[in-house]
Amino acid sequence: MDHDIDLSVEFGGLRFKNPVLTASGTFGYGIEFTRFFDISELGGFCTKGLSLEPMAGNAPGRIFETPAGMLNAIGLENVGVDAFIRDKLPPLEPYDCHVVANILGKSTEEFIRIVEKLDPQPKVSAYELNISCPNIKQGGMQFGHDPKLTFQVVDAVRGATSRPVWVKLSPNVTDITVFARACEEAGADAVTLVNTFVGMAIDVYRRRPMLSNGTGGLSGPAIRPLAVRLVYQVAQAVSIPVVGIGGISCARDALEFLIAGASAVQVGTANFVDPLTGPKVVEGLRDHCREQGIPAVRELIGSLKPIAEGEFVYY
Amino acid sequence: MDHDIDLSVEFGGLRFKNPVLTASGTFGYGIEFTRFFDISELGGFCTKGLSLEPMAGNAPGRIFETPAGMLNAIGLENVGVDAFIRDKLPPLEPYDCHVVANILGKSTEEFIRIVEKLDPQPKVSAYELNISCPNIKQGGMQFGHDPKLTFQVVDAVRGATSRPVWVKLSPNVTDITVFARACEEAGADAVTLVNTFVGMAIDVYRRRPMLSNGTGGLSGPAIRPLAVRLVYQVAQAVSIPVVGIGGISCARDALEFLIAGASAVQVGTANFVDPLTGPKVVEGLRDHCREQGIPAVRELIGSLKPIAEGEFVYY
Amino acid sequence: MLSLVVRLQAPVLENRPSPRHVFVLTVQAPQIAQSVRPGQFVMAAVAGQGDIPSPLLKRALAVFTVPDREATRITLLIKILGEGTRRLSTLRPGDALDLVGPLGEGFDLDRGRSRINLIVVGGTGVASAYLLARELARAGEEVRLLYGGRSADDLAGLAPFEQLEIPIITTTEDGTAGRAGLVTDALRECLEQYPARHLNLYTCGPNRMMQVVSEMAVPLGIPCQISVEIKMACGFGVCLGCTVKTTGSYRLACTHGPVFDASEFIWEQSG
Amino acid sequence: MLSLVVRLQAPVLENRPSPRHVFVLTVQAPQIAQSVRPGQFVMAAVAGQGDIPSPLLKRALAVFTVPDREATRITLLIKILGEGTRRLSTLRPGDALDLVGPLGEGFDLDRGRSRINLIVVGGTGVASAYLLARELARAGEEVRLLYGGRSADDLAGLAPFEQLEIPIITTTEDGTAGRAGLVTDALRECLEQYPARHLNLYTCGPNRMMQVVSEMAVPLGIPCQISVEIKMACGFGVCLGCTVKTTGSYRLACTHGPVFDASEFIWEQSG
Ligand SMILES: Cc1cc2nc3c(=O)[nH]c(=O)nc-3n(C[C@H](O)[C@H](O)[C@H](O)COP(=O)(O)OP(=O)(O)OC[C@H]3O[C@@H](n4cnc5c(N)ncnc54)[C@H](O)[C@@H]3O)c2cc1C
Ligand SMILES: Cc1cc2nc3c(=O)[nH]c(=O)nc-3n(C[C@H](O)[C@H](O)[C@H](O)COP(=O)(O)OP(=O)(O)OC[C@H]3O[C@@H](n4cnc5c(N)ncnc54)[C@H](O)[C@@H]3O)c2cc1C
Ligand SMILES: Cc1cc2nc3c(=O)[nH]c(=O)nc-3n(C[C@H](O)[C@H](O)[C@H](O)COP(=O)(O)O)c2cc1C
Ligand SMILES: Cc1cc2nc3c(=O)[nH]c(=O)nc-3n(C[C@H](O)[C@H](O)[C@H](O)COP(=O)(O)O)c2cc1C
Ligand code: FES
Ligand code: FES
Repeated sequence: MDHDIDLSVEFGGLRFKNPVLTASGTFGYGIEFTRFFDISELGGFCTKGLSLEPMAGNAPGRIFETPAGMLNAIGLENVGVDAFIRDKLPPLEPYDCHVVANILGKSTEEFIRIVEKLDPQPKVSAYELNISCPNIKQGGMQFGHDPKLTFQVVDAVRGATSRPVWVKLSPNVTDITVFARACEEAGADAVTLVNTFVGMAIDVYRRRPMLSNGTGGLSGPAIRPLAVRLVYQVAQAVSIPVVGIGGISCARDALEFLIAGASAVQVGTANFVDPLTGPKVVEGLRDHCREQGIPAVRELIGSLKPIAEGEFVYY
Repeated sequence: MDHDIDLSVEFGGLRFKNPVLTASGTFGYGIEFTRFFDISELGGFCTKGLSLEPMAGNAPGRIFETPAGMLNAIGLENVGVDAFIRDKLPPLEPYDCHVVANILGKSTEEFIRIVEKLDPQPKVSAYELNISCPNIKQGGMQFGHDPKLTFQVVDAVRGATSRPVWVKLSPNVTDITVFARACEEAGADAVTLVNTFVGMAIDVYRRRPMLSNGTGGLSGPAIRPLAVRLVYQVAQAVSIPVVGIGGISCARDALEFLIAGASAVQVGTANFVDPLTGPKVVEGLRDHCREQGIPAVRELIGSLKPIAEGEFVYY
Repeated sequence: MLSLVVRLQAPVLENRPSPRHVFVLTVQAPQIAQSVRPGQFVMAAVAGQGDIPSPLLKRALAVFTVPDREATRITLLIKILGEGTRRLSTLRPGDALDLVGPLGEGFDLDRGRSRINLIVVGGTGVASAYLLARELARAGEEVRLLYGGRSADDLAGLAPFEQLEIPIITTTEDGTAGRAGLVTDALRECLEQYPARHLNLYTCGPNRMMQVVSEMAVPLGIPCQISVEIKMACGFGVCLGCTVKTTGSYRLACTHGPVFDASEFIWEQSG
Repeated sequence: MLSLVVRLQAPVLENRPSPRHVFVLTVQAPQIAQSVRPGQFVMAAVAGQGDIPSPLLKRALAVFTVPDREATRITLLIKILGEGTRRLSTLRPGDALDLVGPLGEGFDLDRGRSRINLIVVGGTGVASAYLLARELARAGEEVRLLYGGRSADDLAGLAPFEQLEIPIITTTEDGTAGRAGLVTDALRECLEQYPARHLNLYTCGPNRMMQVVSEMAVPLGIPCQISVEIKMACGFGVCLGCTVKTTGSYRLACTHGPVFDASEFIWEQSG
């Protein structure tokens, strides 16, 4: 492999060997993927959302496939932060990629206690606060749909750790920039978006929801155009870095997010479709840069040229 | 064809021979589809959005395909209400299906003037107020993203006509029920949802938006789970009828909306994919009712049984 | 330790149609053929669809047989139910299958040592039963297949079992093949014939059938393993989508299962 | 009056590959074969994909030839560019194509009566040129094909033109076939050779080529028709997505075009 192209990106105090991470809830605790590839090839990955206590998640009927996407209502099943530290973190030691702990609390205090537990762990590089999970009653969108609560929780976590704090935003709002600005003001190092869009599927024979939770979160290629637009909008509105997520399946998709203003991207649902998507995106970015004569991928970030008055293009 | 199954639905003062309409902007002025099938087979159709004056629409680069969907930024190109009355309405005379005039004004006054022009036309059955187009600067989401303005414009149109007034809602809001309730209070006969979701696609080589307008509206199967959920939510929140729209490609899709609470559905993007989708959905609904022993399709409307505490299903 | 799982493109060698929308695919997949254990499955999709396959997610399918002595091939017995299986049915020699596998825990064969092993099968459950029957037969255990369907056409995939020279009882509801009746009727007879402590049950098929089998076996204290079918997104334990309810806790069908102990499994609750 | 347009499933009779990711599909489609006019197109997708094809939208393709005397078949000459054309390339005899057509206005042949008709072609634009050349030749008009590519391999679809016995000038940038150079160089020579009032131009191919051709023809007052390629969702005038800019107004490429008068067409503006 020839490494002439500089794929590295730096933001929020961290350097990533490439801008490709994998998304929370789609990459397990990382180790599961080591049988498919060396996860050191990734810029990093986000853990499954970690709570203070283990969570059992929702009853069966948790996923349903939709056109170019899927609904999920996992309900944040996770081993809890203690078991994560004890069982999941040590095996990651040999791998040279950033581990971003995606964390979720039912209250600001819980967020802080989780951070306090993780702070002594050197293998954790950053926190991603999940204030946007559509599938639980408490602690999810409750924070993410109220800019004041968003500010409060981010501000409190910011005060509790010197590690980079990322905040994962919900797309299910009229104006996402309000929330991005609240994060910026509260001192977040980055915002990551998007989490899933609330959706629903119905069993037309039984006339019941397909998901036991009633509704679920839509992810996958179907949402990509919506996510690209939100990333663009947020990148215009704030000056902290943005991490782009939503329906990325290949390098071309990742490029859309980078050009729209994302400093890095996360691959989610595509990890289920093809567990090698992460490294495939990395290689595809390298190929693109090489073909287009772009020496460093970071030059692409936010490079979108808006269409000026009177301009138009035939496709 | 055997017509044992009663497909008719009645709401907002109108009777439809079946609950399948076609959506504004995807069915031209109706007549274009008569070469594919007898449009009298439909419950009705919605015209392309009509404005007081003809509109040229946006510059080229108006559409872009996305996974299981498409972005459009047509910018409401239309012949204007006068040319509609003069050229488009007369050829529809022989067809026995409801013509719903989708209308759009830059101001409340414009909405009213359009209605005044259409009111003497017997071939028009109802108005669908488009207060949710994401692709124009004025008169689109400006009304649809402010509940007060929504109320004002609906209230004014309500006062100006005795015909059924439907209001087409934007899904790009945190809480769509607020807008549905505003319509209900203002005396709307029905709400129709959803219009398109704002999205974006980027040419990764030229680093420019694919659409000359920058952003566009996402439609097609990709958005169906989002639309089903919004329809369910609105049907729970208001007592006026709901017309369900978003990604319907077959009878199974239409059934999701009916069961979620829609009194009728509209087929949009699928008309491009297969111009015979409308009649195919009608036949599919008939088949479903027959197979399931449902004598009248209206029995399905709003028949979703939520999952009770402790219940779950394996799929 | 993580179990061995590979991701590969398997060339399609044959696609043999059966009645009732069933077909049997033979593909080249030595890594899977050589390591698969009874009850394990693969996640499969039509290969070469670009970055966004349609449907998006792979489909879970049991490894039906390993037909060649060298163990370079596997077969999959598949019923067309929706778009995913329909697309798989269009595969022809020269095409390829994207595979991830072998996956899941498979059956625990130790339970049935020196017992009469009854394998109760319906529908495409037959696909999970063959390697099990073969392994038990090879180990010299006593094993019988009870295989039921609505009519003769439903009894796909019988041929390889016949070569194992094990007793096979087939039942059809319309009497077009084997005994007339339900497979659970045949099972009831067996349960009456032998003392419970001599029996060990395996069952794969529709949930309703497995539930009836479980409800017959569990009260008698007969060990019974069921192999469940449930929607899966990943197949290897990371999406947490394939949860089932067992006494005590949720479990993942893809990593803890798809085989569960009938006495622990909680069937669906729906009003 | 609405023009005749049909929606049909056309059985695939042949899929003949050419170099450079080009292939020629022959399908059974008598309704289209019998009514198609030069410059018209169809919207096409792989048939049998269920309710949600992938990609979702059909692709616009010129009708290349009507190869049989009875006019029951059409051929399509297609270059693989993205997912839509790639999926079409997998079609084999026995498969079917979902078609809507014939669509669009096509060329105005009256313009070139008793003139020398030059058809300037590049890339898959050749697919729009054959029926045009044939009709002009049959009407006894003088017609010449100027066909350019980067190298010999790019000159797909030449064979049927050769049977028309019209003068053909081919150009390749690398000189591997015909004259070395650009097709617009060959055109320049023609323009120098004949008085403008004796000429009539048609051009189909990449936008950049057609723009150069237009800029050569229009100032000389030579009538020039261009056939544009632009993304289309419906193909029959209802999505309003395929707008192009012409002097005076926007026009739909699918119903007013895909053929436009070069003197009216406004090329893209981009900084
Ligand atoms: C471990 C395991 C092993 C398996 N082994 C085999 C095997 O060996 N052979 C085999 O054939 N199968 C096997 N299965 C089952 C197989 O995975 C499924 O049949 C397959 O995933 C179906 O995919 P599909 O796309 O064809 O159908 P889907 O589209 O997923 O649909 C399946 C069914 O659901 C219905 N459905 C879809 N949407 C709705 C809706 N909105 N309302 C009501 N109904 C709806 C469809 O009509 C259809 O009947 C196995 C499953 C598991 C978990
Ligand atoms: C009237 C008409 C007639 C035509 N006749 C013919 C014909 O006879 N033969 C023929 O071969 N073609 C013809 N075409 C063109 C043909 O329709 C297109 O080539 C086809 O639609 C491409 O579809 P696709 O899915 O293969 O490629 P698409 O996926 O639509 O992509 C096309 C190109 O765009 C690029 N692209 C896609 N997304 C992006 C992005 N985000 N950023 C940058 N680039 C991107 C792709 O890489 C690819 O190069 C015709 C078009 C029209 C309008
Ligand atoms: C099965 C599943 C589980 C998820 N769990 C989490 C989670 O625990 N925490 C979180 O912040 N996001 C979670 N997500 C959201 C993803 O991280 C990501 O934001 C979203 O899926 C959009 O990206 P995609 O379209 O690439 O999947 C989950 C998504 C899926 C599909
Ligand atoms: C090309 C196009 C043009 C549209 N024009 C209009 C319009 O003029 N007025 C309107 O209310 N909705 C318009 N819509 C929205 C549709 O009526 C419909 O609400 C939306 O596409 C979602 O349905 P679908 O997923 O079935 O397409 C348009 C949609 C498309 C794709
Ligand atoms: S299918 Fe993903 S965890 Fe089991
Ligand atoms: S492609 Fe739809 S109007 Fe031309």
